[in-house]
Amino acid sequence: MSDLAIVDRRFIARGEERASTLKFTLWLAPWVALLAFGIYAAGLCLFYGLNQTNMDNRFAFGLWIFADLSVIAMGAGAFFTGFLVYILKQEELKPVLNSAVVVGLVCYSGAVAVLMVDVGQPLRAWFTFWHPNTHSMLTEVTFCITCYLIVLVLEYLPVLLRNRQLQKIPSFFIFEHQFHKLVPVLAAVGAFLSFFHQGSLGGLYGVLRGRPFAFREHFAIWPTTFFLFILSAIAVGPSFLLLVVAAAEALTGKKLVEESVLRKLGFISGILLGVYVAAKSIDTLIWLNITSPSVGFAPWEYYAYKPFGSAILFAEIVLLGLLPAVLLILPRTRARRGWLLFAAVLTCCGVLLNRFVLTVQTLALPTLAFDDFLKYVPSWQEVATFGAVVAYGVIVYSLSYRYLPLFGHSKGEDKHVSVG
Amino acid sequence: MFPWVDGFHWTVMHVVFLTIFGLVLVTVATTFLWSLFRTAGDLRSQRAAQLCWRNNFAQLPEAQRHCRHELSGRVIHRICPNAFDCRHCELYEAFAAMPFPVRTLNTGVEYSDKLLYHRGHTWVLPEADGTFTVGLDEFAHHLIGQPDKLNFPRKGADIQTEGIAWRMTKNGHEIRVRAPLDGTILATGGPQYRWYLRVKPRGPVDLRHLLQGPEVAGWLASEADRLQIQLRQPGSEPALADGGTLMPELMDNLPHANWDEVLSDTFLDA
Amino acid sequence: MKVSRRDLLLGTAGLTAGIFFTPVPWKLLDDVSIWTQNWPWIPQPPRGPVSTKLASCTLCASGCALRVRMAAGFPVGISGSASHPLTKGALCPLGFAAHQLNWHPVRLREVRHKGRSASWDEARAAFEKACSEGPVGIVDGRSGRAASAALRSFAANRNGTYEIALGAEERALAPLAQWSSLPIHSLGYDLENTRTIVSFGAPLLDGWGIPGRFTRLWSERAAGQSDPQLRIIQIEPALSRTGSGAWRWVPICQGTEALLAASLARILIEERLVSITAPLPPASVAEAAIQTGLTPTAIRELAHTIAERRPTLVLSSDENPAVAALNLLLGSVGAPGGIVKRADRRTVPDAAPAQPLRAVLLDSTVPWEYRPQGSMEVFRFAAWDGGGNSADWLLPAPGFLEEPTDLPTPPTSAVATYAIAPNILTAPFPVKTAAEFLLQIDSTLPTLDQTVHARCEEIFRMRRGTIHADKRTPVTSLASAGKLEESLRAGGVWLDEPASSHGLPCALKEWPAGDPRHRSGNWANTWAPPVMPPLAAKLYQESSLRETPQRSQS
Amino acid sequence: MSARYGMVIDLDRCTGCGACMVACAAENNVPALPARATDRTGLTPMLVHKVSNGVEGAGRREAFIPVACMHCANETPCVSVCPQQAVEVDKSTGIVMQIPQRCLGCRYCMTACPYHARYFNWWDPAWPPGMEKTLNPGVATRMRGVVEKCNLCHARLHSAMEKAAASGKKDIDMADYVPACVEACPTGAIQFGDLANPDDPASQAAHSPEAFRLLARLGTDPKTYYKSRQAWVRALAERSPAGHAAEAQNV
Repeated sequence: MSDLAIVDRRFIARGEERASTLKFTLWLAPWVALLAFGIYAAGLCLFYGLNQTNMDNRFAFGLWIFADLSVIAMGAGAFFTGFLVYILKQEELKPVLNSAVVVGLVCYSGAVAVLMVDVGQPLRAWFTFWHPNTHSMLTEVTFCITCYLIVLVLEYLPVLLRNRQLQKIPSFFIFEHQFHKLVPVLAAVGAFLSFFHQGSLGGLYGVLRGRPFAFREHFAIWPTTFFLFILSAIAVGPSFLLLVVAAAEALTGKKLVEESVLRKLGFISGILLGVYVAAKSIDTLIWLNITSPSVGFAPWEYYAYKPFGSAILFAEIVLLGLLPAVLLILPRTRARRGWLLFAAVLTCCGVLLNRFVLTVQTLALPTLAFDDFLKYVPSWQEVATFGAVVAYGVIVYSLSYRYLPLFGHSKGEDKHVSVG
Repeated sequence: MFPWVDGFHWTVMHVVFLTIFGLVLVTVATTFLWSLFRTAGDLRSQRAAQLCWRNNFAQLPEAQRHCRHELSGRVIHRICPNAFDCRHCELYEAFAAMPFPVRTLNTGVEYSDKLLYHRGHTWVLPEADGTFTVGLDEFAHHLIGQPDKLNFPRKGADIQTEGIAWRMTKNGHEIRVRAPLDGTILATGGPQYRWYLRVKPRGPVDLRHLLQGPEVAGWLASEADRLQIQLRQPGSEPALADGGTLMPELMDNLPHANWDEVLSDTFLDA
Repeated sequence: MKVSRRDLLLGTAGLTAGIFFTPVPWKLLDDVSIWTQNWPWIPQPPRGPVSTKLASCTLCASGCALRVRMAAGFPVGISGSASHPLTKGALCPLGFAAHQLNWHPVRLREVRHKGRSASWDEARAAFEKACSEGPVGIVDGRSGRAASAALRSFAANRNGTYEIALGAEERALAPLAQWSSLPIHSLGYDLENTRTIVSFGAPLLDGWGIPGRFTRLWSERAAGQSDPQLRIIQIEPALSRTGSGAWRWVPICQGTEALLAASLARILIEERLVSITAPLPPASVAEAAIQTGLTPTAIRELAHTIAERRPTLVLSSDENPAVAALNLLLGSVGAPGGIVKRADRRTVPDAAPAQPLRAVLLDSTVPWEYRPQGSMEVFRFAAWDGGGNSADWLLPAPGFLEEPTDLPTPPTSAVATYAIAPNILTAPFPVKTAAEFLLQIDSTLPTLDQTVHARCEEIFRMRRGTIHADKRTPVTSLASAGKLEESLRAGGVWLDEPASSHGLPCALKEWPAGDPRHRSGNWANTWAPPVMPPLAAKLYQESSLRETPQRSQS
Repeated sequence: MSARYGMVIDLDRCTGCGACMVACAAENNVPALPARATDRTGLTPMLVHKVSNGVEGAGRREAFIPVACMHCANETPCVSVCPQQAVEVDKSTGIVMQIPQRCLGCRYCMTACPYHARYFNWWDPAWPPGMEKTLNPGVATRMRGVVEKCNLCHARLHSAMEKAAASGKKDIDMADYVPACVEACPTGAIQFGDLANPDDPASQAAHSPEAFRLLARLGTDPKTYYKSRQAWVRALAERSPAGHAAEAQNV
């Protein structure tokens, strides 16, 4: 064995079968390359300014904001699984809990990183904490995401400390031992924060009085999109987690969790998706028939511009909403792994499409009588930066899987599956 | 929004906002600090070593967790539930009373009846002056031979049973040797002296958890078997025991074996 | 004692915690935030008291009166001066950013000979050599200035030629000048008293004539009214800004202006819509209808509308005898609200000499695109290097507000005016005007001041007109010519009384043929410098408001 | 004093010359951008749009609509969204102020503005060597990465206030406070004044039957009024975009 392999081996938990060092390196290499390239692109944007992107005064939000909204929705699995396990005591989901934490951490930290590139003056980002405008959804989002990111890091800490070498250091081990007793508290806090900022992310667009395509009726201080986003996020979270675990199983060729756990995830996803689709349909009807016309915008106009025809609405609600919901709820389809995964994929696509419509179509549509319908294609810098986040996710998850007890020890003792 | 920002004036939103996020931060911080506090407490008390050991024990492969009485042949099969701490084993007396078969086993190395053996391949020798000498047994010695580097705690430092007594490095592998008993270090030796530590016991001495007599042979035999399996070259016959004795300087002679695994099992360090 | 890992950890933790109780992190935070709010490499405007100076824009012949805001000795803002009787405080879009022109990257900072840098002495030597070898031509872009006098007499002394590069508005008057055998510069448009304006593609609302004069007239009497006091009929192929603002827009096929004019004339004569008799144009209405793309009825109606509300003024975008001739039919020549005579001493320069020119010298007022005919050595004065210029010598001229000059009557003005523009800036490197250059060669030429004095004397002796400043002073109430010059130098503008419109005899022997020369309208056309102020260029680059201008090819 | 400064722009008098845009840029130290900049990445706090009635041929009519920040008085879209109070409404003047030193450039306000009257500094502001000496001392330059927009020439309001204060008056003389675009318009198409003052000619013009506002039904109470005698121009106010396009086909 080469020295590198020896060192590598030393960090892998005893009795865990992992790919050879060489194989693992080969797997990581392309992702690292992509990450490096993305970081270079982001560097360009930070150094030369956002003229490196294809965003403009009319398309002030682009690929990055879409990515942030999507990624954070996908990361909802983290808080929601924690919520299910610790608050609702759904113990059988415990095996996927650590995976959920890693996914969550990756998604949120990735989103924040991209945001830092997206804003024109990253060094002033902290001003939000100094002069916060309490009426802005974005303030709520900023506060919640920052707090929740801290929570996620803390939740990830115990998992990290379970690494074979780290736990040999007594103080680390003891801390982990003590800390993971209190993790339910964090899970509760995380759930609270997440419910809020997932909502606020929806609110971001629902409050845009100047953009009748996005503007929605308000309950109390929140537009309906606030609640729809929470619903869609907790609906897609489990599906995405399911896909991640399935992918991990496919790549490692091991059975990492019981099939029943995946089905359970699918079922939860399905039920919530069903509720979401119902709510979304009602909301859409109200918006098309009351909200929008009342400010002088005939609903059909929104769908008069290709490629954003009314088909997109159908796809969003029926094809990628109702259909997967049914597939996930029916026991017969859920029992088949193929159908289960297919439905999960549809669910994710549905939420992605929803975020896309809200971010991109909203800006593409004209508001003034003499506006045109706008087109926007992200520059390679934008795409590369986005790619870096994906690569970052894959790398962090791969490393975590290799060196940390993501799915508990195969030797079964799971009294120490640390959470989060 | 904060009072120290120019033109600030309180509104309901401010109160709500500040309260909520204040609470969140306080909760998170408290959780973190509380566990830090508890950790510090544990480290100060003696529990730390025990906690680490028990967690580590749980992760040992089952083959390394056999009860000493199985090794002595008193029982057929038993996995130790007490992390090798026979002092708290309610069945200890009962087992100890049982007769054991007389067997001749190829242990591959010599051992002495005067010494008390710890499952982490250290031995303890009670001295006349009430102190104890601690050393590595032959088995470990054959594996390691001459360590590249020795790292002892400073004199006067306390060691705890199952805690780390001292560290050695050999061919890039760090070896943590578990302490066989509680005590204070009086002197440190090394391979050349054939002993490593001289320890002044702390409190009443109870060495029940250390192996002696027939158990040692059984234990060493099973260890030898394990070693044979672990060091077997793929597709070749076991060729370690040369004329029934383990050949010396194994780590030097078989550099390509999976020493990480061997050492972890040998020194009970998962 | 030996430091264990534990001590180290505790130490670091204590240190980090402790730091927050020192002012250090907070000071750093403060500094960072301040730094992020003003980066040192972002230029900040100069501080200092702001004063306002009166000046005149010399970038086109209109000579708009300016109020220039000055700070720390530099112009920091420009606005129109309402006291000017013609421009009435209006400026063209380019004028508002003209104060940045002098720092334009293409500013000509040194004498250049065939692309290489040279010295003033070399340039002078070369020109003197040329003069000694043959006749030289002097081209002036803006006649009637004191400088023009110097240029002209130099040409006279060296039996060279003195030529004037006319602007489009001036060329449009050429046919009438010819028929009435009067100099072009003594003709003007009496816009204020006209009731109908028929424009054959003249960019009336987009840089035609004097900024402010017509636009204000239009906004007071025509804009947005269904039956305006002042009817504007815009005849041109594509809808322009003027077309949109006009009372009627008549789209016709490209290049058929002359034909339409002829057919209109035919109708006016045949149907006795006008009393004046003139030779019958050959063109038939039917033929014109086919060519122009209008219906015969439309043309007939148009003719009636034109004759209906007189005085009617017919304008063409450039020299076009057929169009100009309509004015004769409509009796708009030498009548109020038509083409009127104004007091102006300028005469059309003499014809070119027999033998070819050895060299030609172009004044900085000559449009950049001007290309002298024939092969000769070209000496080009310019403040900016617009590129793509074939001149052998490029000679740096004073930039915006750097040249003291006087301002004769602008084209299209109905009455004579005179003003003196001070230079409120000086170029940071050696520059010369063409006149100064020639004065060094021939000291007998009249200096700027001499000519200005003479002109003031003359105005004073005429005892006509008024000085427009903050208040108006009739020339008669002035004590001396010196006082007059004083008040002009202080930013006043002399405005002559309307000349008696009679005595503009103008007869047509036969109906003239049309000249298809057409110019696309834009503010940038009347603009002498080859470059535009960066902020004005924004219009073309950073908004879809304007298509990039085709500069006039004189 | 509590004023509602606003504009009434007579579109029939606008020739689309762009003088207002240039004057605005000069007054507010707006830099000319690199050659890569387009009409979508430009920096034009005052922007004149060219509009037509969609007809081709002789029936075609065109008009020009100058659009700057409308300083919405009600539920001002950009103010409520800004996460760090970089946009504020000045109660005493009704001017919506952008505070570039506090802006982090998230551009949320730009997506919120229905009039697209907000502009992002995509580039570092730059001037040819020496030209920075011609910047207007009254206005600070902005830096890359922040949003800016029309603030009704706030510097001019300030000097007017100082003048009033110096002469002991508490209200400013409107003759002293004329935004650059208003001053520049060669046809006097832009009227500026205090819409809260019934005697102000501007506020009277705002109530004329030809006056209208863009997207007034959004309920943001914009303070820029437009005026036109042409019905098709007035129709641009509320007609929703696609509908406008559709009718243009039918005409």
